[in-house]
Amino acid sequence: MTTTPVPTRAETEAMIADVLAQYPKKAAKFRAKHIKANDPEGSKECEVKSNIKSRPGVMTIRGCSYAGSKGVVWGPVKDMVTISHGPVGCGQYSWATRRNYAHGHLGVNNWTAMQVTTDFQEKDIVFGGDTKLEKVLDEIVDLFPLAKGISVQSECPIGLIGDDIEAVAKKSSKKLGLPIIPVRCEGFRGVSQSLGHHIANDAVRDHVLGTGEGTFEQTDYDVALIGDYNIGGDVWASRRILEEMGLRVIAQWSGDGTINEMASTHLSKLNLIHCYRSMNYICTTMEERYNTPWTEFNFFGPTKIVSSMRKIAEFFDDEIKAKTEAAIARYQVRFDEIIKAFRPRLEGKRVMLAIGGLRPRHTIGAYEDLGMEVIGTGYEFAHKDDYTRTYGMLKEGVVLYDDPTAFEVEEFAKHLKPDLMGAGVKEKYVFHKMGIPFRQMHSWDYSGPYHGVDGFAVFARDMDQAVNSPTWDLLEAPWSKAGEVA
Amino acid sequence: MTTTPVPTRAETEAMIADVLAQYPKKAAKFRAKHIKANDPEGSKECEVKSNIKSRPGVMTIRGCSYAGSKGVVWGPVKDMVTISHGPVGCGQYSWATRRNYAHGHLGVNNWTAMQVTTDFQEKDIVFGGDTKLEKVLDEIVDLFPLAKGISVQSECPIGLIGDDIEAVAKKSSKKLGLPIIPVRCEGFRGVSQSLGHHIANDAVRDHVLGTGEGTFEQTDYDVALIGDYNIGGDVWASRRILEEMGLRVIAQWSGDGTINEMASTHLSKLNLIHCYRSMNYICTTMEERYNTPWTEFNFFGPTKIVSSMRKIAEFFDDEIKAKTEAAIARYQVRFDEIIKAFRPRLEGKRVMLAIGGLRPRHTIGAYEDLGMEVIGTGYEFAHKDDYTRTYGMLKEGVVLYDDPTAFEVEEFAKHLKPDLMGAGVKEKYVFHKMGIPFRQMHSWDYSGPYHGVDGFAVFARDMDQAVNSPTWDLLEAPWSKAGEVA
Amino acid sequence: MTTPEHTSAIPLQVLDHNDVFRDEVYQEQFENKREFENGASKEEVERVLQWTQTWEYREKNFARESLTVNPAKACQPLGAVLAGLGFEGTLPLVHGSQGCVSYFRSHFARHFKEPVPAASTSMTEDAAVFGGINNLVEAMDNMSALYKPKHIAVSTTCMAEVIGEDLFSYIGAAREQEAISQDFPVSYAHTPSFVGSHINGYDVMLKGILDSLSKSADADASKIEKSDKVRLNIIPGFDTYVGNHREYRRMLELMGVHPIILGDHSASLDSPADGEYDLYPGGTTLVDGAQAKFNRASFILQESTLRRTAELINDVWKQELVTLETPIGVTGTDAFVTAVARTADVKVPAELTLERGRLVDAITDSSAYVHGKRVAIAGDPDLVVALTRFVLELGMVPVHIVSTNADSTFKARMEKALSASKFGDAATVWPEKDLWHLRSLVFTEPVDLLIGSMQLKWIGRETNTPLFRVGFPIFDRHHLHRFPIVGYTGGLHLLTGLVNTILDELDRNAPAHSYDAVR
Amino acid sequence: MTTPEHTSAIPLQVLDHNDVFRDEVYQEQFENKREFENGASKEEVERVLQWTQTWEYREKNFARESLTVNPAKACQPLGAVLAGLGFEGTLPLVHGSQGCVSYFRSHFARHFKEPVPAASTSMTEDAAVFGGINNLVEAMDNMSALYKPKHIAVSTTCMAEVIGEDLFSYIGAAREQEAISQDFPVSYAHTPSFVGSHINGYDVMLKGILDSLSKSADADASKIEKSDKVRLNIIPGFDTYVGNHREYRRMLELMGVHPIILGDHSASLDSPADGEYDLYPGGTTLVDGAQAKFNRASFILQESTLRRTAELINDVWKQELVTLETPIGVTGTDAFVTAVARTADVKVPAELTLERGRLVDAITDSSAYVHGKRVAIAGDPDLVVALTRFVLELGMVPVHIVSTNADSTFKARMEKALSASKFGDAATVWPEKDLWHLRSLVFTEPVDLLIGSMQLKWIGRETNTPLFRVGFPIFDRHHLHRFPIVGYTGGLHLLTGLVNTILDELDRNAPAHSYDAVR
Repeated sequence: MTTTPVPTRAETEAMIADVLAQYPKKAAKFRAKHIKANDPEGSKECEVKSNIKSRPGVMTIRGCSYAGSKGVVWGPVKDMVTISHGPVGCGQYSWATRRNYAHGHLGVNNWTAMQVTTDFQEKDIVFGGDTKLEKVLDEIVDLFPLAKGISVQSECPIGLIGDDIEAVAKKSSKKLGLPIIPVRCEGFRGVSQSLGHHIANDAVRDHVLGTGEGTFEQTDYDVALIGDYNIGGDVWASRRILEEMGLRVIAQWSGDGTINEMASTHLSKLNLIHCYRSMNYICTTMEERYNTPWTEFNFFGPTKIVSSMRKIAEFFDDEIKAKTEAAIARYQVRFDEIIKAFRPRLEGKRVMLAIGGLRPRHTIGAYEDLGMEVIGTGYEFAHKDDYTRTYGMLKEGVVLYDDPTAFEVEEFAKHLKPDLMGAGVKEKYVFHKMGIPFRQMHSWDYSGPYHGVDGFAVFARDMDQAVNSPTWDLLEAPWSKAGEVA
Repeated sequence: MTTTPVPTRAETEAMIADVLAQYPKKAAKFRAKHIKANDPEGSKECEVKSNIKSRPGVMTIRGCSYAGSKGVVWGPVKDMVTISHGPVGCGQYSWATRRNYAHGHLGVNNWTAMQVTTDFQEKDIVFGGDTKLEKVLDEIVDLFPLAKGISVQSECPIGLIGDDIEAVAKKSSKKLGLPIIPVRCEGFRGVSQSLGHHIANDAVRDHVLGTGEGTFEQTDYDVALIGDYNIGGDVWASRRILEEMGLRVIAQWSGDGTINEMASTHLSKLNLIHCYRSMNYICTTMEERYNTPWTEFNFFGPTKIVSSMRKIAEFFDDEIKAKTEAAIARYQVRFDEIIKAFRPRLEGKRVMLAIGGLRPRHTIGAYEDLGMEVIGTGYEFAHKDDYTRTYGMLKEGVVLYDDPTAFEVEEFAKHLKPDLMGAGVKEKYVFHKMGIPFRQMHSWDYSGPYHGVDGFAVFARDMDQAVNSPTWDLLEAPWSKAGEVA
Repeated sequence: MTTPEHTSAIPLQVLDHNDVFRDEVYQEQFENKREFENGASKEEVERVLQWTQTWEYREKNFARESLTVNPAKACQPLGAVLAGLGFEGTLPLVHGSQGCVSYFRSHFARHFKEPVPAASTSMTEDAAVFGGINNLVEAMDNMSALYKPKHIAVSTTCMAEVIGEDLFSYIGAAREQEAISQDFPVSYAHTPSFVGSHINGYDVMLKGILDSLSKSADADASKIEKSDKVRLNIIPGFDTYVGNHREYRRMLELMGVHPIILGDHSASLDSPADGEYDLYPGGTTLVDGAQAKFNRASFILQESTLRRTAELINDVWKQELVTLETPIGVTGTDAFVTAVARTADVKVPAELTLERGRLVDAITDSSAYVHGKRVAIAGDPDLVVALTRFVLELGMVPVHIVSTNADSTFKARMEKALSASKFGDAATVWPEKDLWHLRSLVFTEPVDLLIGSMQLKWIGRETNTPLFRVGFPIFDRHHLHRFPIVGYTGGLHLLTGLVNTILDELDRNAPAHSYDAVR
Repeated sequence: MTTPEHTSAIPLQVLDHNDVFRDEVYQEQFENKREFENGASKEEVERVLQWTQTWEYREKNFARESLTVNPAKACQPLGAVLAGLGFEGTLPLVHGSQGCVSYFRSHFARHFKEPVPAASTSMTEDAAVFGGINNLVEAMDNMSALYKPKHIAVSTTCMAEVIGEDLFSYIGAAREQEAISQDFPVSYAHTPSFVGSHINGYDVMLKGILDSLSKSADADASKIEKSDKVRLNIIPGFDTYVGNHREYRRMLELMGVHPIILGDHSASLDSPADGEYDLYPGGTTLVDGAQAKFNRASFILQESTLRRTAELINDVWKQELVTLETPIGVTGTDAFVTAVARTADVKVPAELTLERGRLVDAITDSSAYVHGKRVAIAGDPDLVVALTRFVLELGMVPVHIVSTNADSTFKARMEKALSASKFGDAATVWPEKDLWHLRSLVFTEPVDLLIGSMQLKWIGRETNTPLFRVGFPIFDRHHLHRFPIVGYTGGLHLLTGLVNTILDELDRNAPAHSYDAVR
């Protein structure tokens, strides 16, 4: 069992300095603001700068605005056709790879795992793509009669060639009789996926929010589940808990969600937000427009699940509180079982993370429930408020890295020798070569759910599998580099 | 299209002489009696000797008595457990390879594709195997409560070590309350599978035939279908025709058959025999014992199907004859369709055969229906009466070979360059190397049925596939043997 | 008791997404959620589903002119990245928005299960207005410091192309500003995403690399090591089978020819796990690239893909150019082997002839199961042509042939291949169509087997047709790309996969009596 | 219209046994036939079927002492034939009833899809009484004339053994009677079917061949070609993967060692289709066999199988003997490579180290899908031990391990392998049990995957467990034996097959939402 403690702040700072020394001066200075040894108090000198442009050439792990809007927010809305508007690539690379699960038949009443594109050709660039877009909208309605709406996700060229997709959307929406939402999420906008989330939220706000009048009787227990994209079925596992607390989820944003749910969310009594980063905007909007309260929660791992359940229950009456406690009591049995099985196998293991959204902090508790310790973490596209929420969750000296480069992640791992690395598919195989157990923490490595009670079991099993795989014993050949056998 | 005619008798005789010249004198003299140029009149000098021991070392394609009894006759009886009594091998090699299809669940009420053996060890040889056999019978009844009977198929050692399986069978049959049939089909008995058929027939005669009183009301149209082993479903396709003629099949021997059917066959009004070689014995027995008439038929290909149907109908009243003609009229449409599709692709193709049972002659008509010509044929384990039935079906000069050796089949093929070779799996891959299209004509090459109307379509398709496979164009490399490119 | 007590290495059976949601509590949850979704009724969904499977829908589907659904193609810079990864110490740099590179790296990583190093110039709004020269210069500075490449291969995204970025002068600026040294090798290609597809991006980037290397100081014929062996360039193209690169090398070495694989990513996309991560584990050496023009001939093995590279060799290098179909299957490989033997003036060694004979033998063994099977084939044009020729050799019957990124020459090439076989006359060739078209084709005219990338898997499931995975991308099966599909060895791999896919399906659907022990 | 009119290369869709009997007319026929069958009612059959799947039945099944049902073993002379086919110009001759040889030839032909030449002495009743000396002499006369072998390898059937035939003196008689010349090489072995299994027959025949060749005129150390390379004997044993023989050769050659594969049937059971049938397409040369005893060491790669051969080498040849587990998987191959390097005093070349690293890399890629999967493994003892070690390396959990023809040493070997891994503690080892036992095991304690020969396919279907085919016999899938399963290359083949079998099953059973594009 690994017992190396978390380095001290000074040690971490030395490590950071070591790594930064290898950058050109300008980049080193820039990156220095983004990499800090943690101070749980969040003191000024440890503040991590964020939401700033990546330096060219460093191999950022970030994506773009389109990825944030199409991939994250809009793509999962299952009964809408999402057009990747522009050249073929963006839609191609983001086709069916995010694992935002949804019910329905693909191409009939579910378009989540499809790649629908205007496939721009040179002439569309030269002469503009509005005519093509209009034609594409017609053809979509023709071929997909059950589509409840269409979103137009702009790729880079749209904003550069002066297309007026708002006008086309407006005209076609009227003509075709269904919502068509233009989204200005060109990849060059902003510094990461994050602006894409914001733009996408704004498009929902401007075109969808409040347009539905509900197809259901309202109750006092109506809540909306915001910021869960149903990776590997996450939202279903979370919804189960809320329902067992006695609440009624009238909308999912946006995993396995529908436009009708989004349009009716203003009827919610409380908005529950899991991924704060990508959907705080719409919560604020609803708070402003409809006075809907909202609260953050964390359904990763027993500790956070239980405290989140109680926090949510506080918004409701005693009946809900009673049901919540009853549910907690039931869950505790399962939690104990899972922890009994897996904690002895994971106790003391040290984890490094480099991911997006909520996970660099939200999963910390779940790891701790299994006896594991997060010794380094960072966000791909966080803002200051994300770090503010993070400092206090980690020990002093833990390295924090914002928008880490491939170089940094590898160097820190070489220094810290974590027992487990959690990042994305671009990073995964690097760590395989290095012999460091790895889990993809965007896609759950094709597993999941990781949310909720059912998800925690899967999370624990997967971490065990990664850390305790016999594979890692095989890396070294039993002969010298020169091929000499003993 | 190949147009090489069948060689004249003299040419064939020269070819035979050529091939025999390569044998040692004794073997040449012996083999000379078994290989002849055909005389359709069946003159004395062209008579093919048969049912005689194979010469050692020549690579006969024959099997043994056990194969004839266990593999052919008894194995397909689905509700009996067939014990391969002796060492493990014989049962292992004949396990599930013959494709005698049967309904029922393996190991529950169907034991056709299972290998049940006493698995003799040295001590069983030394001390005798009767005790073990008795124990095995007990255990079978224990584990397979729905078995309706057990047959004990003797392997070589049984007859050599003086075991008394008849006594064990008798004793256990009484004790266990079900038929247990000892069969003395040791592999060294006789010269081929053929004696095994005979022994197996005799065992049925002595232990099963006439022991059932029928579980059904009798009718005037009750017939038994004898000598069809349901390879690839043959018997089902044949039975379909008989039923459509208005007949009722009360027993199948032995493909997809049961002991109850065998035990009740004496109630049949007419025995219809397809494989004359393997089951003429039981037909004769029933004729003697019960005065049951029997007739041979041939359900390969339109010509033979139609003439066989009319021949069978002659045994019955006008109603049957009318139904038969109506069926023939329906079938003709299908025959025409099949012939129209495949004959143009097969016309003029020349076929060599080397197989067992009825097929060396029974398939000739089917080939002819497709415009193909059999230019050489021979039997693995025929008797004189088989050849008598064969001469008239073939042109003068066609080479006939009894119990051909691997050497002969290959040499004749090199001389005759057939467009299609039909033999067994031992021969198959030799001809692939030689670039000669090949079909396994024991197992239908894992296809089938080949009997009946439905079977003819499959037969035609398969011959087309073999002959017209583009594979055969690939054999020659586009460079010289020395590797020189042009 | 017939089993002892024991503890399990796996402490708890855990149900994941494949199973956990089958539970009643979830089924009820899903049912109840429908109230808030306000979707079409189940009957209506079923009705529309059925309708999408009809000829009527097919006609409507083929009538579309502007909409693209599930295309089997990606964009140019993806191909450019692969080209870069085929050379020693090369770090691809893509000039434009940074999201693109993230996508390229993920896309390849999902296919190869390998790290895919590539950098972006990370252009944003300001660069869109003022141009990305500073981005490119700083990128080169940072790359040099952090990743120490020996060569940078620059391509562009649509953003850079729309605003008209001038790579040539920017690279000059990078040298001037000492982000890289004066003689540091940089190659470049303009790869707009709105022209062609990934295969064209591969082509122009490869051309760019070969062009720049062939003008480098290493491009000196006198530096070539003396040897009796004829040196031949083999250019596989956008070929995702790392086993192919090795097979080309092996075949040529067997023939006594010195092979230079131009664009050899077989090391960089199949590196060992040995405890250390090597950013640059191999590739065509820069010296080999530089000297390539002096070799006896270049073999172009993807005709549609490698147009511009072929032009370079023919027009600039003035080298003998041999253009062949990708050597898949017996006759495809025969043509390759013959051409190599002829060009290099060598004999075909007995070992290759033996391998050939063994493949033919294997084909005869499997013939009964593949013969007459109706197949649909989709993918990149060169691969589809070669695969079609192979399945025709086997007596399979191509029915639907779709290549989204095929150009005008494709139909003629395909028709030549099809008309050479009796088994080709059932085929219809569909250049520029996508996989939503293919879905209609397979629903209305069913086939026994789909042949193509992972992207066909949904059609497979919907139409209950097994999919034999060949091509790119294959994200959902492992290691297939590690084996060759070219050469006689590759033919055996393909045949084995094809026939066993068919046999698996046969067994799966067989009635109990037909669940045969021998096939 | 989106498709032109065309004619098909396949003129008529024909339904064969897989489909034709689904027709109503047949279903009715089958139903009506039940009257004459007088079998148990459907309910009764269902009841018994269910019962056979219970723990109660399992106990009863394991209580049997004499009955054998679906054993995974064959008899000695089968193995002897394979041993013979491993040598140049060798025609196996089996002394006894002729049916045996027909079975051996068919059995191998079904597995290898190859011709299998072997002759019989065709003994019948009279020979049972008077002995088969004349049969053997005439057999040799006929074989020499017709098939012109360079060497005959004689083994026996149970018939010959029961009556006590004396091969040694019979062969002498054949020479005397000039059926063969005085110096014509003949080897022999007594291979009673009622002792051991096919693996033992292989062993004693191989021993017989090596013994006789090593006493031949060619057994002259001075005739060995001079070379710097150390010569090592590799003895694969009853190994039906012709790819293995080639992989051993390739690995040793890479290491700069001269490999002598003793019993190399990779040519005779994988010959080309080139228009001519060659009865003897290869094998260990008789000279190599004769000189084998002079080589530096012999590697025995099937410990249980090759006991008697090992005795010859150790006791008679007094040669260095290296006994290793069959080199399957990473550590299995490591042990082999290390032992070769040590014995031959050579280094491990970088290329092998790279192959090793690539296999490890592939394993890490697939780990999530194989890890923790419960497997049942059945087959010949040496193969089962090596496969178990491999699946443990992958983090799979062996649950049931069955080897019908294992002997008393098996359990200890298996337990050593199992206890070396955390993943081994769920396994129960069942020597001498058959596949009807395995059926009970899998019904009562289900697994995720079966690993073994085609003979497990019925268990797979009944228990709805996918079968990954390894071993012998495999009649129902094609070409698997043509690839290696040993060495790092073989490891990649096995891993690819294993993980993709699991992924196929995952996709097949996945709910629509979990039908993932990436795995």
